[in-house]
Parts: sequence; structure tokens; C-alpha cells
Amino acid sequence: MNEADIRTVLQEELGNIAPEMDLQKLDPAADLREALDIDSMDFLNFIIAVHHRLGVDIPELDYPELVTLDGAATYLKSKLGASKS
Amino acid sequence: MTAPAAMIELTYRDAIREAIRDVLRRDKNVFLMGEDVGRYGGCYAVTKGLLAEFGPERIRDTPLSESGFTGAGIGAAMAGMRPIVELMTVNFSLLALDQILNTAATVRHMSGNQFGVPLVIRMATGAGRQLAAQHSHSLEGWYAHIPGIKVLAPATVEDARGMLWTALQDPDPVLIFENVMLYNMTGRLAADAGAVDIDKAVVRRTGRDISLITYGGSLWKTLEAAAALAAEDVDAEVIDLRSLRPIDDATIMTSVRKTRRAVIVDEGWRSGSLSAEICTRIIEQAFWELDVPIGRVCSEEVPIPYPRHLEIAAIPQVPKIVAAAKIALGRA
Amino acid sequence: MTAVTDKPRLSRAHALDLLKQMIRIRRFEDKCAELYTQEKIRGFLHLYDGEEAVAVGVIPVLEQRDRIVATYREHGQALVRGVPMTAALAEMYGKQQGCSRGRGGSMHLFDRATNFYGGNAIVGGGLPLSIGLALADHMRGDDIVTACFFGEGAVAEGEFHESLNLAALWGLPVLFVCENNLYAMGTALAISESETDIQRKAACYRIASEAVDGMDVVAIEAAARHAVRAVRESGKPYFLECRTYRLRAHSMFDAQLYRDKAEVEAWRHKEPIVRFKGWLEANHMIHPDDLARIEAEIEAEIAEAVAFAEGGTWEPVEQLTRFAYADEAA
Amino acid sequence: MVEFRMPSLGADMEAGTLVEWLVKPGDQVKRGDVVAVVETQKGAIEIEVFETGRIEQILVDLNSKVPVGTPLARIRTELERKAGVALAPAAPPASVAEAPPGVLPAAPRPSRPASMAPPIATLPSVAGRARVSPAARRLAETHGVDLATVTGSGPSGAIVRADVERRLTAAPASAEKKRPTGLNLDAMRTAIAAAMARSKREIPHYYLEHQVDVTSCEQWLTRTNALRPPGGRLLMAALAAKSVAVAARRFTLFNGFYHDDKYEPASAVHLGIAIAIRGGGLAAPALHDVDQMPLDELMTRMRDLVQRMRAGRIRSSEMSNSTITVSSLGERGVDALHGVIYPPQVALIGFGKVVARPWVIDGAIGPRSIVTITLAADHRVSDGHAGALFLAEIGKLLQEPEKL
Repeated sequence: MNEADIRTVLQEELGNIAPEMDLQKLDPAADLREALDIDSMDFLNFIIAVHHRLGVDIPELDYPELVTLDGAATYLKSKLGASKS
Repeated sequence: MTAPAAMIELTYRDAIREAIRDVLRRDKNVFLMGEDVGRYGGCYAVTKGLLAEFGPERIRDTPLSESGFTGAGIGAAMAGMRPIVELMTVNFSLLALDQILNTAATVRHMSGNQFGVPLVIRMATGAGRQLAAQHSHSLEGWYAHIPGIKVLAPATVEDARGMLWTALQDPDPVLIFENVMLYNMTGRLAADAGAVDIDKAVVRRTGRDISLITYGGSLWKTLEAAAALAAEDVDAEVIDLRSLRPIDDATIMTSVRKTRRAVIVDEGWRSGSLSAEICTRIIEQAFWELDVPIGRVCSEEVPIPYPRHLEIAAIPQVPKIVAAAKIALGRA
Repeated sequence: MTAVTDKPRLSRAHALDLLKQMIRIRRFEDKCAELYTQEKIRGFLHLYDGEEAVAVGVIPVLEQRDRIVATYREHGQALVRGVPMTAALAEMYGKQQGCSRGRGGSMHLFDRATNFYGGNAIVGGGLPLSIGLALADHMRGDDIVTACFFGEGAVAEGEFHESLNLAALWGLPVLFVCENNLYAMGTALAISESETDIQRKAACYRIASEAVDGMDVVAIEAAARHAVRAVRESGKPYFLECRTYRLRAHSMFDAQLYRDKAEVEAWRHKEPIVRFKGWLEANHMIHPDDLARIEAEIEAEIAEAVAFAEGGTWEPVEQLTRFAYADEAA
Repeated sequence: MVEFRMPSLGADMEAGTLVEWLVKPGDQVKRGDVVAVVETQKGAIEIEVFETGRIEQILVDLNSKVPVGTPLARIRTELERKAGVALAPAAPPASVAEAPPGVLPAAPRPSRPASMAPPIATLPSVAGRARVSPAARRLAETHGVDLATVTGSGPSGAIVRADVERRLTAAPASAEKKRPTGLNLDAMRTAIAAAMARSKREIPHYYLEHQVDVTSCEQWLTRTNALRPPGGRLLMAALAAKSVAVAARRFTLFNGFYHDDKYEPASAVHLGIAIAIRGGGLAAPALHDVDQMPLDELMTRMRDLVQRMRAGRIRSSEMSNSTITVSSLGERGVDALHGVIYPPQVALIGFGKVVARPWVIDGAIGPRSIVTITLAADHRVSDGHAGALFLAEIGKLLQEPEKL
């Protein structure tokens, strides 16, 4: 699973959380919670969806690494890369 | 391109008589044995006239000894004859069930393939003539449970005419169930119509929305239900099983994968019926294609009563089939 | 008319009653045939014409507590035993006022009050049942006789052999009454039995047996008295073969290709009502107004039965599955 | 005059061919006489007559196949001849009321008793969980479609494959603008306006505030979640909701309805969860019996509620009968919120955001996580004193999160 696929999954899940937001205009470095007006419940649902689709475990301590699109992509790539060595 | 054969019109009863006459003429080892098949001309007049044509040796009236003469048919088959045993109705076949199960169906396997039983047993089945509980059973499902025999349910004039010869060529026992409500039915048949296969189901009506799976006497009620559904722009597919053992899974699954909805129409009682077996096979082989639970229209779990209006309520009818289909279509 | 030693002197009243019982059955069966052609009675209908003497000769000899098992040709037995003609006809209409709640029809008349354990549509099906009833009485030491009626066709069934053997082996109080009417549906006795002297078969099971002229109601009554007393006193089975003849077809839809008309005509002159009436007239035991009275009483009873059946109601469909099992509330 | 008709001789005999007349007009016949021969599939059968009289007229010529019941001849019966009068032809034996069973008489139409309805699974869907067909479930899985965003068109609202297919074609993964389907925000706005206006008009609100140390809650959450996969993790919102419900159980003046000038305490605690809908709008669907609901279930239900509310998929059954409401504006909200009570309820609890504040414990100052809990209550029903005790109870419960 390459980075492009990961970004597609992230885009789709964020689309489910904030259907009315235009994700194309989302600044990949912006804090998702601010940019998409997401609260802790939304963010947990997002983490659960990503975990379910990519089969990657994301401990609470790592949450800060996933608050931006870029951060989340690199974090997940390293996690997936590691698991699929 | 040879000219198509002329089409003749005849009853289901006539078609069976023609089939019997045909096999008797073509194979001298073939003979017919059963209660009142000769002088009386057959309880349902199927064998009328055959005694005069083939004589008492090959059209044998028997005493009322179902276990006895069925066993005799098995023995004669093992010794090289090709008997057709008529058990009049499935209700009386219960007295011969031991011979059918413990000898006919079992001896090839049990004797290490030394002996086979190339026997055909014909019997009428089904309710609808107000003959009350002891004369109205539909037990094809019981027999379809037994390994070692084949079970057929001809529903059309073509199958009534064509299955017997193929069944007689089979080295193992074949049971043919003729629904009593079909004998008077007239149909069209090519004048030179001959043998047909006995192991494939047939799609009698193609459709996209739902698969109606049935056999024997219930086929015509199911086709009528399909017509009624068509009037409400539901496109129902109707499958005639023709063979109840073996069951033609391929045809069933192809249909269910297309329509994703299935209703099975079976005149047997619901619990442990043939419809239960077909339901399970669909779940085993096409579970992920299903959109709704499989529907079933069976007889009510009650001895078939004599009064007409109760008998009608007890066995599958067109309105019940339409209702079950609508539930499956979410239009109940 | 055979002179049988222990035949009681035949009182006039008793003679008239025997005649009336037989005519009553004949007229009832006649009305059933008519109602069948009008589609009031459906399914199968097997009529008793010509065999009336058997029921009328045997059944009145039994006690109220005795038990009766019959076949699908059981209208005569039911009427003589006391099943009301109204309830019997309503049953053939399929009305819920019928003696089996309308669910059985002509072949399945049941009546607990008179210990009438029904018609049975399976040939030979009643034989093992009668063994069981007698076994229960035998085990409880009750002085009860079970009479089992069956046709000579049933003799070819395995259950015939199994039942007679058990009755003899366990010494059970069963009166086997074989109504040998010479035809099992379309198969004559000669082409269905190697040994056509049916009562001789009982000897193989050491069961006392006797053949009697099925067309002579007095002879049958005498034989029945003797047989029932023997069963009651010895507790052992007895086999009574009544040689009779079926005047009508096996059932309504039978072209009778298996016998010729001359044979049937010949038996019409020997049938039990013609013979007994002739004998009574010859012995001046009956006057024309007796006959008129009998016919009028019977006609009235039949008219009442038809009205009762016509007025009966259909069982509601909602009751369809009731009594497949005993009611929980029962 | 009586009609002699083609008799029915068998349940499966529909017609017969008259092949021989044994009588001719003028002949005398009596009941039981054989008068004709009819050919059927069973062969030739002699037909008897059941009337006594004289044959008047033959109605059917030979070798014609006629259905059962067709009049074959007319007979002038015995009675007529004596009386010399022509009786009206007797009505067919079956009077109209009692039609022959062949035609269903006025008997009850064989309606299908309930017990005989084909018992297709028409069971009510499992409370809350939408029913999804296997085919739909598999398609959704392979394409990563969130079934919560699909509306079912199958039996009793079940989701079938076609629904998922529509969802796939209708909403490609690209992030083009999507309105919450099936929700009319303008209509919702007017409804909220009406409710709020009525609340302010009728309910004399009073407000109380209470600051609570939730540090032990945070620590308990971190310890618990570390052991669990994302799907099983808990949030502060669940602890908050549970504490309010448990407290409301004891403080009955804040958990009930005010109707026609009198207050009815509720027998159960149905907690309204106020949730902002994306793109505007607000809803406060109820979760039933939250005071007795295990924390894990409460969390799952709240997550499910938020997911569906956000997408505008609200079930009417969820919108009614809350007995008390709790509202929170989340981490980026404000310190404290003073809400407006939803009529006919009598109380609303607000949770501000959790902030780190200097806090005195055993005389020493240290950083603690503090949240401001507010109460808006109906003064017709309760007073400040009771309100304060209620808030204090909530704060006390939040000190032992493991017991919630």
C-alpha cells in the first residue's frame, strides 16, 4: 500500500466525518480538528475507521502525529512499511 | 433443416401411457407390475388398454401386497429384467419403504458393487382431490433423502413422456412421482418427442427480480404466481427442479446470484422438507449474494383435511406464493 | 335359509328389525350416490350395497362396551352401531357437525361414544390397530371384544399375517370379520390369492374359524352369536369369513371393466334384502303395511339427515391446524 | 319437471361423453334405473336416474362431450303426473346459499390465518442496529462504504445491495461538497427557534456553576484506553453523561416533564445528548436508561449517535422523551455554557472545556484538569439549594470514574 493509497483512505474517512467540507482545499499541514471543526468524538471515529481499513494499531499516545493530513500519511506509511517488511 | 415435427395435444396421463407403451415395445425385459394396472386399467386410468396389447405376463396385476411386489420388482431387476413397479400412490408406498430403502437403495454399495437394481418405481402424489389425510401425502422429500436412488418429479407433458426411457437406462433405482392434479392436464408435444435428461433443472420462466424454485404439481401454481407478479412489474424467474435427487445446484445458484431473492414452493410439510434442504444449499453456496431471507411456501403442518376449503388452505396456493414473493421484495 | 341349531326362534319383531336395518343401509347408500353426482359428497365413496347382512348380523350381537374397527366401506357398520345418520352424512359433506368434525369424509367416520374406531383408507391398516385394542383389554382383564372388519383384499397384506399371528400368540379377544366380496377393487379373488378359501388361512395360526353365507342375515347373526360368545369366554381370537358380494362399483368412478354385467345381475337375485324379504313373506311373518311403514320411517330419517347436512357449517379456516396435537388447554 | 344432469362420478372427472341412451322420451323410469352410458377416462360407466317419472325430452345428442352438471334430459316426476300440473322446474338441488362445494359457498373465504403467514423474518430490527443484507455488507466492505451513511430500501428498511451500489455511484470518494442527505436544515432552524422561544417564555430559568477536578478521570481514561483497540476506547464525554444520569436518578426534581402547570418526575433517566449538526442545526436525541447503561455501551451508542447526527440521519424514535439533557461544546468550546432547557424538560447540564488550572490540594498548589459544570433549571420545579446539591453530586461521582 503506497502513500497515495493511504491518502485516498484518509480523504474518504475524513469525507465521512465531515461530508460537507471540501477536502481538495484542505491544507495537508493544517490541524484537521480546526480545519474541519472536528471534536474528540469525531476524531475517535476517524481513528477507528483508519484502524479498521488499514489494520494498523494507533495507540492514544500517537494521536498528536495524526492531527494533520501529512503527519497522518507519514505515520501510517511508516507503520504499514514496518508491518509489511 | 428438417421440417419441425407436427405438434400433438395430449393429456399428462396419455403422455405417461405412451412412454410406457414405447419402453415395452423397445425392450422385451421391461414389464409393468402393480395393483389394478391390468384389468382395471389403472387407478388413474394411465395403463388402460395396455393389458390387451401386451398380455398378462408383462402387465401384471398384483394383490394388495406393496412390500411383496416391490421387493419382487427389486429381485427381478437384480436378475436382469427392467421392471416398472406402480405403487398407485405415495400413501401406499410407505408399506414398501423398507424394500426401497434397505434393499433397492443399498444393495449396490453394500455388496461392493456386485449387484445393482435397474428398477423404476412410479407413484402418484399430492393433495387436491379431497381424499383426506391418508390419501393426500406429498413425501417426495423423504425419498430424496435416501442415497442410492434417484427421484424425479415430471411436471410437464414433455417430461411425463420423456423421463421414463432415460430412467430405465439408469443402472440404479429411479422413483418417478406423478402429481394427481396433473393427470387431466393437456399440453402440446412434438409427435416424435423422445427421451429427456433426468438430472437438470429447467428455467421455465426467466426473470431478474426473484427466483421461484419449485417442482411437480406446484410448478403451475408458481407460474401463475409469476404472471400475477408480472402484472405488478415484478420479473420473477421460475425454476422447475425436475430432479429432486440429485438436486441441480448449479441452475439454482446461477439464478439466485442474479436475482438475490428466492422463494421455494414445496407441497411437503415445512419441517425437514425438501425446501429446507434447498434453503440450506443456497445459504452454503450463495450466502453473500442474498439480499433477503429465503422464503418458503409449504403445506401447513397438519394432516390434510377432507373439506375443500380447508384442503385449499392447507397446501400451497397462488396467493401464498405471491405474498411470500412480496415479502422478499420488501413490498409486503 | 340354513337351519342352524343354536338359532333362537326368530320373533316377528326381531325379523322386522333385521330387515329394516338392511333397508336403512341400502337407502342411505343410495342417497349418498345421488349426492355424490351432485358434487355434495367429494373425494372417494365406497358403498355397501349387497353386504348389508354382515353388519346387521354381527354388530347388534356386540355389547356397548365392545370395540369396532372398520374400513373405508364403513357406512353400514357405522349406522348399525349407532352413529347418528345426521352426523355421518354431515361428515361426508365435510361439515363441522360431522362425526369426525368434517375432517375425515366418507372413509374416516369415527365415534368415541359407540367405540367405533373409524374407517381406515389403508387396506389392512385396521388389523394391527384391532390387535392393540384387544391387547389393552387383555392386559386389564376387561371382558371386551374387539370386532375387526376387513375385505378379502386385505388378506394379501403383510399386516394380515402379522396381526393374526399376534392375536393367536398372545391370546387376544379379537373377532376377525372378513367380508369376502370377491373383488379387491378391480382384482378378482382368483387372481390375487393362491388359496381362495380364506377362512382356511386362520388354521395356520390355530385360530378357530368359520365361513358363513354372507347373504343370509339370520345365518350370520347365529354365527356371530356363537363367535362372540367363544371370544368372550375363551379370550381367544375367532375368524368369521362372510361370503358376500358388492353390487355397486368399487367406488363411484369405476367402469367395472373387471367383471361382466351378467355376473352382477345374477347376484342381485341372491342379495340379502331380496332373500330375507322373500323368506319372511313365504313364512307370512310380514305384511305389506310393515314394509310401507319401514320405508316411510327410513325416508323420513334420510330426509332429516340431508337437511342436517345441508344446514351444517364449514369449519373456520382458522381452526385448520387445531388438533394436530392435543390442545394445551385441554 | 326435473332435469336429469350429467353426474359427477369422481373428484377428477370434469366432463363426460354421452355414448348411449337406454331410454327414449315417453319411457317410464324409476329411481335407480340405468338410463344412459357415459364414456370417461376410466371407461364407459352406466348412469342411474334418481327420479321416478316419465322422460319428457332428451336434451343432449349422442357422442357430445359435456361438462358435469349439464342437463341431459327432462323428467316429468310422479307427483306432477298425478297432480297434472307442471311444477316449476325444480331449482338445481344446490340452493344458491349452499352452492356445491365445487364452487366455494358463502363459507368464509379461506383467509390466511396469521399463524399460517409465511414466517419470513419480519422481526423488528435489532434495536438501533440497521439490518444489512449479506450482499450489501460484502459490497460495502470491499469498497469501504460506511453503511451508516446508506439508507435501506429493503424489507422494513433493511439495506440491500442496490442501496450500496447507489451510494457508490452517487457519492464518489472525491471530497466534493456533500449536504447531509434527508435533512432540511431550514425546517430544523424554525423548529429550534420555536422551542427556544417557548422555553424562554414559559420556563423561569435559574443558573448555577460548579468547577470539578477531573484529573482522576483523565488518568483512568489513559490507563483504560492503553489496553484497548480504537473501537473500544472511552472519552470524557461518556463519563460526563453517565455521572449526570446517575445523579439525576437521585435528584428527581431535575429529571421529568412539566405539563399543564404540574410537574411529573420521570420513572427512568432518558438522557438527551445535544449534538451540533454539520452545516448548522442542533439535535438532542435521547439515549434510554443511561443511568443503568454500562460505560462501554454508552460510549458505543454516543459514537453511533454522533456519526449519524453529523450526517443528518436521525431516527424519529430517538427525538422524543428525553427526561434531562446534557450539552458540551467540546475541547475547543468555552469554559462554561449556560444552556436553554428543552421543554417539557426541567433541567439542562452544560460541560465546559477541560482546562489545566492551578488547584490547591492539601494546602499545596499544583496543576489539575478542571471543568466547569453548569445547571440551567426550572424554578417552578426546583430551587438553587437543590440545584447545588445536584451539581455537587455530579462532581463527587466524577472523582471515582472506575465506579461509573
